[in-house]
Amino acid sequence: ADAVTLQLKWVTQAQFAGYYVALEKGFFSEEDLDVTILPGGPDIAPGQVIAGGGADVVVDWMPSALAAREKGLPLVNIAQPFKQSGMMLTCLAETGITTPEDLRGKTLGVWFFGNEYPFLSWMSTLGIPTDGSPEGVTVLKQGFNVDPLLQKQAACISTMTYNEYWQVIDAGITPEQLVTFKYEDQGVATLEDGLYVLEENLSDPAFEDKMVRFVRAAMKGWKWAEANPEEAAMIVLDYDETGAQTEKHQVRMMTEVAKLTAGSNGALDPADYARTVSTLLAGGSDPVISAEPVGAWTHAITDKALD
Amino acid sequence: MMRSVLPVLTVVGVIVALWYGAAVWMNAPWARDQAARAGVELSLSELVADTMVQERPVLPAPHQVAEGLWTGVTGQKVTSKRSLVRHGWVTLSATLAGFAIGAGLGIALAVSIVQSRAMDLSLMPWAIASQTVPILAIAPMVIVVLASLGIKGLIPKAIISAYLSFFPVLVGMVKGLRAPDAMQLDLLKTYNASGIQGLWKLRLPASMPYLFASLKVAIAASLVGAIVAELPAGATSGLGARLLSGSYYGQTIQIWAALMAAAILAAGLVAIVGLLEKVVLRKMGMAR
Amino acid sequence: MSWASGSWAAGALLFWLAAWAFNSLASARWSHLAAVRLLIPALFGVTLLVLWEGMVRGFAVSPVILPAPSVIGARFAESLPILWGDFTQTIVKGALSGYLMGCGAAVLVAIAIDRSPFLQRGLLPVGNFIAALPIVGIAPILVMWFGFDWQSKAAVVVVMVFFPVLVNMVAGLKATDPLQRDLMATYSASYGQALVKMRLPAAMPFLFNGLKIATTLALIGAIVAEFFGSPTRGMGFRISTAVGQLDLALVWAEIAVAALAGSGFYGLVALVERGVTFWHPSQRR
Amino acid sequence: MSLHEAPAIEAKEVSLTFETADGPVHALSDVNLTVARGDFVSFIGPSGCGKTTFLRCVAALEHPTEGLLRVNGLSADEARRRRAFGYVFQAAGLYPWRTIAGNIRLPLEIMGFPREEQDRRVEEVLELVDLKGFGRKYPWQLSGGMQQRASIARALSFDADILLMDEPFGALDEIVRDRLNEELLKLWARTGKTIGFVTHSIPEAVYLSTKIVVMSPRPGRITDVIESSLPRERPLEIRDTPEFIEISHRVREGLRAGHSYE
Amino acid sequence: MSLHEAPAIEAKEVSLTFETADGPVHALSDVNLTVARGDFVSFIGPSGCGKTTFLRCVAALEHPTEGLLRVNGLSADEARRRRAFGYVFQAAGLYPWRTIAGNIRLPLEIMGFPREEQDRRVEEVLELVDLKGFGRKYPWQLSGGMQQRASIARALSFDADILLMDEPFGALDEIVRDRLNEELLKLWARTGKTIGFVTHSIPEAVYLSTKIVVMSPRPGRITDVIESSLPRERPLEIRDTPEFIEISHRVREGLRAGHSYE
Ligand SMILES: Nc1ncnc2c1ncn2[C@@H]1O[C@H](COP(=O)(O)OP(=O)(O)OP(=O)(O)O)[C@@H](O)[C@H]1O
Ligand SMILES: Nc1ncnc2c1ncn2[C@@H]1O[C@H](COP(=O)(O)OP(=O)(O)OP(=O)(O)O)[C@@H](O)[C@H]1O
Ligand SMILES: Cc1ncc(C[n+]2csc(CCO)c2C)c(N)n1
Ligand SMILES: [Mg+2]
Ligand SMILES: [Mg+2]
Repeated sequence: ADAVTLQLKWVTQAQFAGYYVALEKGFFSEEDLDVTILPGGPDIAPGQVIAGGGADVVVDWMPSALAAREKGLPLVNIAQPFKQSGMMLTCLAETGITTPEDLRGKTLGVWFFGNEYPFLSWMSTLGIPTDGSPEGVTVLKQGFNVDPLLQKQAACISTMTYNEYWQVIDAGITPEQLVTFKYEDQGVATLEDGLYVLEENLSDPAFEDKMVRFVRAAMKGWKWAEANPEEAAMIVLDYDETGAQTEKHQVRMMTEVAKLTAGSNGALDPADYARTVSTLLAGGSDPVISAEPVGAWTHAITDKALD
Repeated sequence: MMRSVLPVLTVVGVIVALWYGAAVWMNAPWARDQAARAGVELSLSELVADTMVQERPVLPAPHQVAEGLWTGVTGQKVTSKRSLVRHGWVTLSATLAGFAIGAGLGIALAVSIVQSRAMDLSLMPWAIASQTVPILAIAPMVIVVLASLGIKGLIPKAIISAYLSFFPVLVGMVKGLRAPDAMQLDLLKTYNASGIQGLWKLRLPASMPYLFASLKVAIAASLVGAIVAELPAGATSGLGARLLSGSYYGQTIQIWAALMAAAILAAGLVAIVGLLEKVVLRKMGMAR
Repeated sequence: MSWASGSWAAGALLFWLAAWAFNSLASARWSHLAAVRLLIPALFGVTLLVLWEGMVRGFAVSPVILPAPSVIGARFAESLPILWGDFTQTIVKGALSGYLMGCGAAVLVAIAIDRSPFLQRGLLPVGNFIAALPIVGIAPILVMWFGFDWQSKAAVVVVMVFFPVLVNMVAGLKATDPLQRDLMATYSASYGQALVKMRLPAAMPFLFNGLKIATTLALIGAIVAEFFGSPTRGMGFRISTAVGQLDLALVWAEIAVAALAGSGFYGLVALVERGVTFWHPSQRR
Repeated sequence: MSLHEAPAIEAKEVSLTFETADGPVHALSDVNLTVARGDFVSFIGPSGCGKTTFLRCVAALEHPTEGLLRVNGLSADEARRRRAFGYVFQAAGLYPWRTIAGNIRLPLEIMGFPREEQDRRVEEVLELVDLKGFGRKYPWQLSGGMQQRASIARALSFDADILLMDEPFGALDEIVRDRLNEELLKLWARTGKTIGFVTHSIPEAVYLSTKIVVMSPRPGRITDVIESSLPRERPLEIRDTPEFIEISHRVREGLRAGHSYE
Repeated sequence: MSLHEAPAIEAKEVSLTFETADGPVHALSDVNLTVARGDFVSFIGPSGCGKTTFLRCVAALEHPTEGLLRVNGLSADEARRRRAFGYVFQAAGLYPWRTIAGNIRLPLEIMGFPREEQDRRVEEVLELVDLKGFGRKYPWQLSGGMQQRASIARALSFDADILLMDEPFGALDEIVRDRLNEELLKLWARTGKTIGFVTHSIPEAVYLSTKIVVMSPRPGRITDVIESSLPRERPLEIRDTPEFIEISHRVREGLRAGHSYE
């Protein structure tokens, strides 16, 4: 069997259910692949891992992948299992925020580590400075959890529809007490969890063939997971070495993730790509990328995998 | 040993009492907020009761942590992924390996610094500089680089743990190896003892009190290093992974239980070093 | 490996050997000269950098893994305002204030422990306990308690430096010899007098041990704590953000600032140590 | 008050045993001794016979395992708390972080003397032990004998009721020693202190003391207590009188006896 | 080879100045001295006159700031490297983590004696200094004089060519001292070692030495060098001969002179 190492963007959770399902259900071995899945973490940059030869393929968000490409790391998107963005800004209703304009003068929690690009693009589209001035917003580097909102250290925090949002709800705050702004709804959505490889590897037919089989099996896993959210969540739970995940949370996460993957057969939609790039280029004085990227994606793999 | 039971219990008692007080004080705002959102008024006793049982407390009450710790340790088989014993063991093995490497390296460097002027002048400033590099920042790179060299598993973690623990040993040992007074050194000079003999027969024995003070710090540092290294190593198992995964999902009690487990582990390790110190110093006739 | 890259690596190695030979010679012959005492570590450092540059170029290491020193230097020069802002936020506000509070608290607790055997038996094991609270565990909690700004970083530093200073200070307070103690006994000196006139001076060599270790811990603590929540400035913030952006040159520029600041801080403490413990055999000569 | 009539040192059946890893060491055994106020008592005996140990018991630095020991009518501990002792240790024991003057000033600071008084006394005793001009040096910059003298100065700087001196002049040459012997006698005459003095020199013991205690080792016992018949006023020439020579002879005999059974 | 005719110690215009924070201290000034092989030379002089400093120069523990010093025809450093010295320091300086036997064994270990030979020698010298049975004690379990004797034993345990002893018997009583004096003379006669010996006791210096060096302080100078006319064979009774008393007198005068100018 051919060995493939996959580096995830974050820890083992239902966000990556498709890959774990493919592994557990034998979809990978059916394709004669021996896949190792490496969980990510708060300080693991997938781009760095692949550059260091620690992985063959990584899961990353498109903004940071494109930024890395500009930095000289030629990442190429070979598949896009997530059709929609799950990112949103969640605010406490009691702060009086109802529209994005109300954000001025407030303190917002934002994820950094390459995840700040969508937020910065959105703010610059709105013309809101992020320097902490009275007419702008004060930005906090948000940790990994929702405490800043619960402790009222921030008026709004970044959340994913499938994860942090529900942690806020679990903490005892009702949906009515919250106001949310989905990036998708604000027209600034950028593509999330795609599969990326190094450009130079693609010229190797053997590698390309491996990736074709990998993507085929992974998409099979994703579709199975969409159809069987509960079982998929249990599989993820089995693979979680930390033992920290709860069944309730993972099942719910799987259900939400299924909504985001639903529209995708694995092939990147060039329109989504174009929207992501234009959002990123619109970053005002300090755009995430300075020029239209070239060759940042390919259908070569998905074309062969999905025919 | 027995004589310390009462004092430890007293101190722990005072801390637990303060802790309960702090838990009430810190968790009360949330309880009040929730009551206000629900539109009810809380009596004092209801308020206090609520602060003791919150699911995401700012500060969990001691009994909540104890319960988390207890179920973590005894609630399942030690092979289970939820078992703190298992995670503790993963961390412990990396800690011990790292400590062995770190202490060995620290002593070796200290010896070379004390024996060679060139080493002293060139190495020390850079050993210091090395410690100011934030380990959490470069740990992932170290892991990536080592992994690409085919080194995985325990070793990368041990290396990072050693990186944190060699420094206290180095600093303490340099001091300790230089502690012999002029007359003690002169005596060896009259014998024309070699550098190695001076080291063996004078400098090392004289450095023992310094060494053990440093080893206590170093073994605690090793543990911290092992935990830090567990995050970028794929955050799979170990107390560090447990801590962080607890923190992703806001499971305060799980964080605290893992924290306590780490602290208990460290206290145990430090106590073992302390015991070793007693034995060695007594054997050397230095404990009076 | 091409010829050009091979010669880079070989050249660097050669430089290393030459520098080492010079250092051995110089330290044996002219180490009494202050200039040479500065030159030797500097040369050692330059050697490391040359070796690094040579290896990175020789083996064509990807800049997102490890940038060459020349690239880092250029980035350093162009980012001075950012670096300065981060320095004041993290080191001046976070690390320094935490260092002072943490070391002060440790010294006081050490004295309390020394004073009372009861506390010694009770507090020391509990102190060991605090020592091991891993920074990655307490940082999120302290950020939750003390907010996102430097106060929570100072709190992390306090926890980090406390134990090393405590352990060393406790050992130091015990470091008097029996004759020195007997002398105080014949004067029937009060505890306070014996403390000020005998135990504290005798403890200084040990205390400075702890203080020196604590300097580097303070920096690490302040920087790492920023990984767990911070305003949008500070060295830890910059490092983690830049890693995410694969801007490794900026990461290493920040690390260079940390190393410079840390060495300076350590050097300062070592200088004070030299003045305070001039009488200790390790400082004489 | 009866305290004033109590003897300065009163030992009844005092024994002290050190427990060591390879068995007990009987350092003192059934020591009986009474020293009146104002006495100058010398202890002489072979090395290891328990002289230091006895002095340490008197100063409450060691506690007898058996027997009764009273100092100025009080327990040794109580006397120590009342700062009854000036102690010159067998080793100089200067604090390395203090200058010579600083070391001498140490007890004065502790006992709360005013600053000018401290300065005056430090100067005075430095001169007494012939160390003028060395006040600002550190201990390791002094010769062995100079350190010893500094530690004597330290004990003389304050007015303790009882002065305990453990071989204070061991590292000094004859001439300085003669001078310091005279000075010590003068001080004793002037202040009426009680002095306990360990020495290995028979002439020194005879010249200085009103009472000479001869000890023998393993276990440390008192073999002879000689009351001196010499007058209190003692010029150096007294050392050539037949009385002096006779007492010396008796001390030497006592010492021999202590050695003989080995 | 001419080495064998070279004197054991040869000092020409040796001076040594310590730089201290408050100015230089002239410890030795223009010292000229020649000690032949097999000589027993005593150094006597007031405290702080530079006796220790001179001995340390000979053993290459200190380096003269001026002048020439040769030991056995070699530089002092070279002689040290050839393990020419046994040195008894003024303070015992035992390593606290070694037992008494362990301390005495230290030089033997360093010089690579076989294990049984070590044991034999340790037993032998322990007996010589009357410390049999104390081999397994730690230094702090011994009295001051016993520690001093242990350090003498340590220096005697190996056969150094030159024995340098800095007030070795200062803390011992007359009787032990007499005995050790005799033993030392026997050793010297048997081995033909060169011995450099610092003492404050005039009789001791006269009894032991073939050459007595009288020094005076500030700056340390040699004021008199007395060649003893006593025979090499010296029973204790020699101390009552007129010759002995005469030499003693000359030494005392020399010492007085050293003190007088103060
Ligand atoms: N390390 C030093 N630094 C400064 N001065 C020193 C040092 N060692 C010795 N001295 C000075 O040198 C002089 C001679 O000292 P030395 O120890 O040789 O005297 P000594 O003749 O052995 O006296 P003693 O009989 O008291 O032992 C003294 O005045 C002393 O203060
Ligand atoms: N701390 C101790 N532990 C064990 N034994 C001890 C201790 N201190 C003293 N001794 C023993 O007690 C005995 C008496 O010792 P002490 O110091 O009183 O003798 P000394 O008469 O002062 O002798 P010196 O003239 O040599 O100073 C010695 O045999 C010694 O070994
Ligand atoms: C340091 C760091 N902070 C936030 C994120 C954001 N993020 C991206 S995917 C994901 C999981 C969704 O719950 C999260 C939290 C990150 N990757 N790294
Ligand atoms: Mg004694
Ligand atoms: Mg001397």
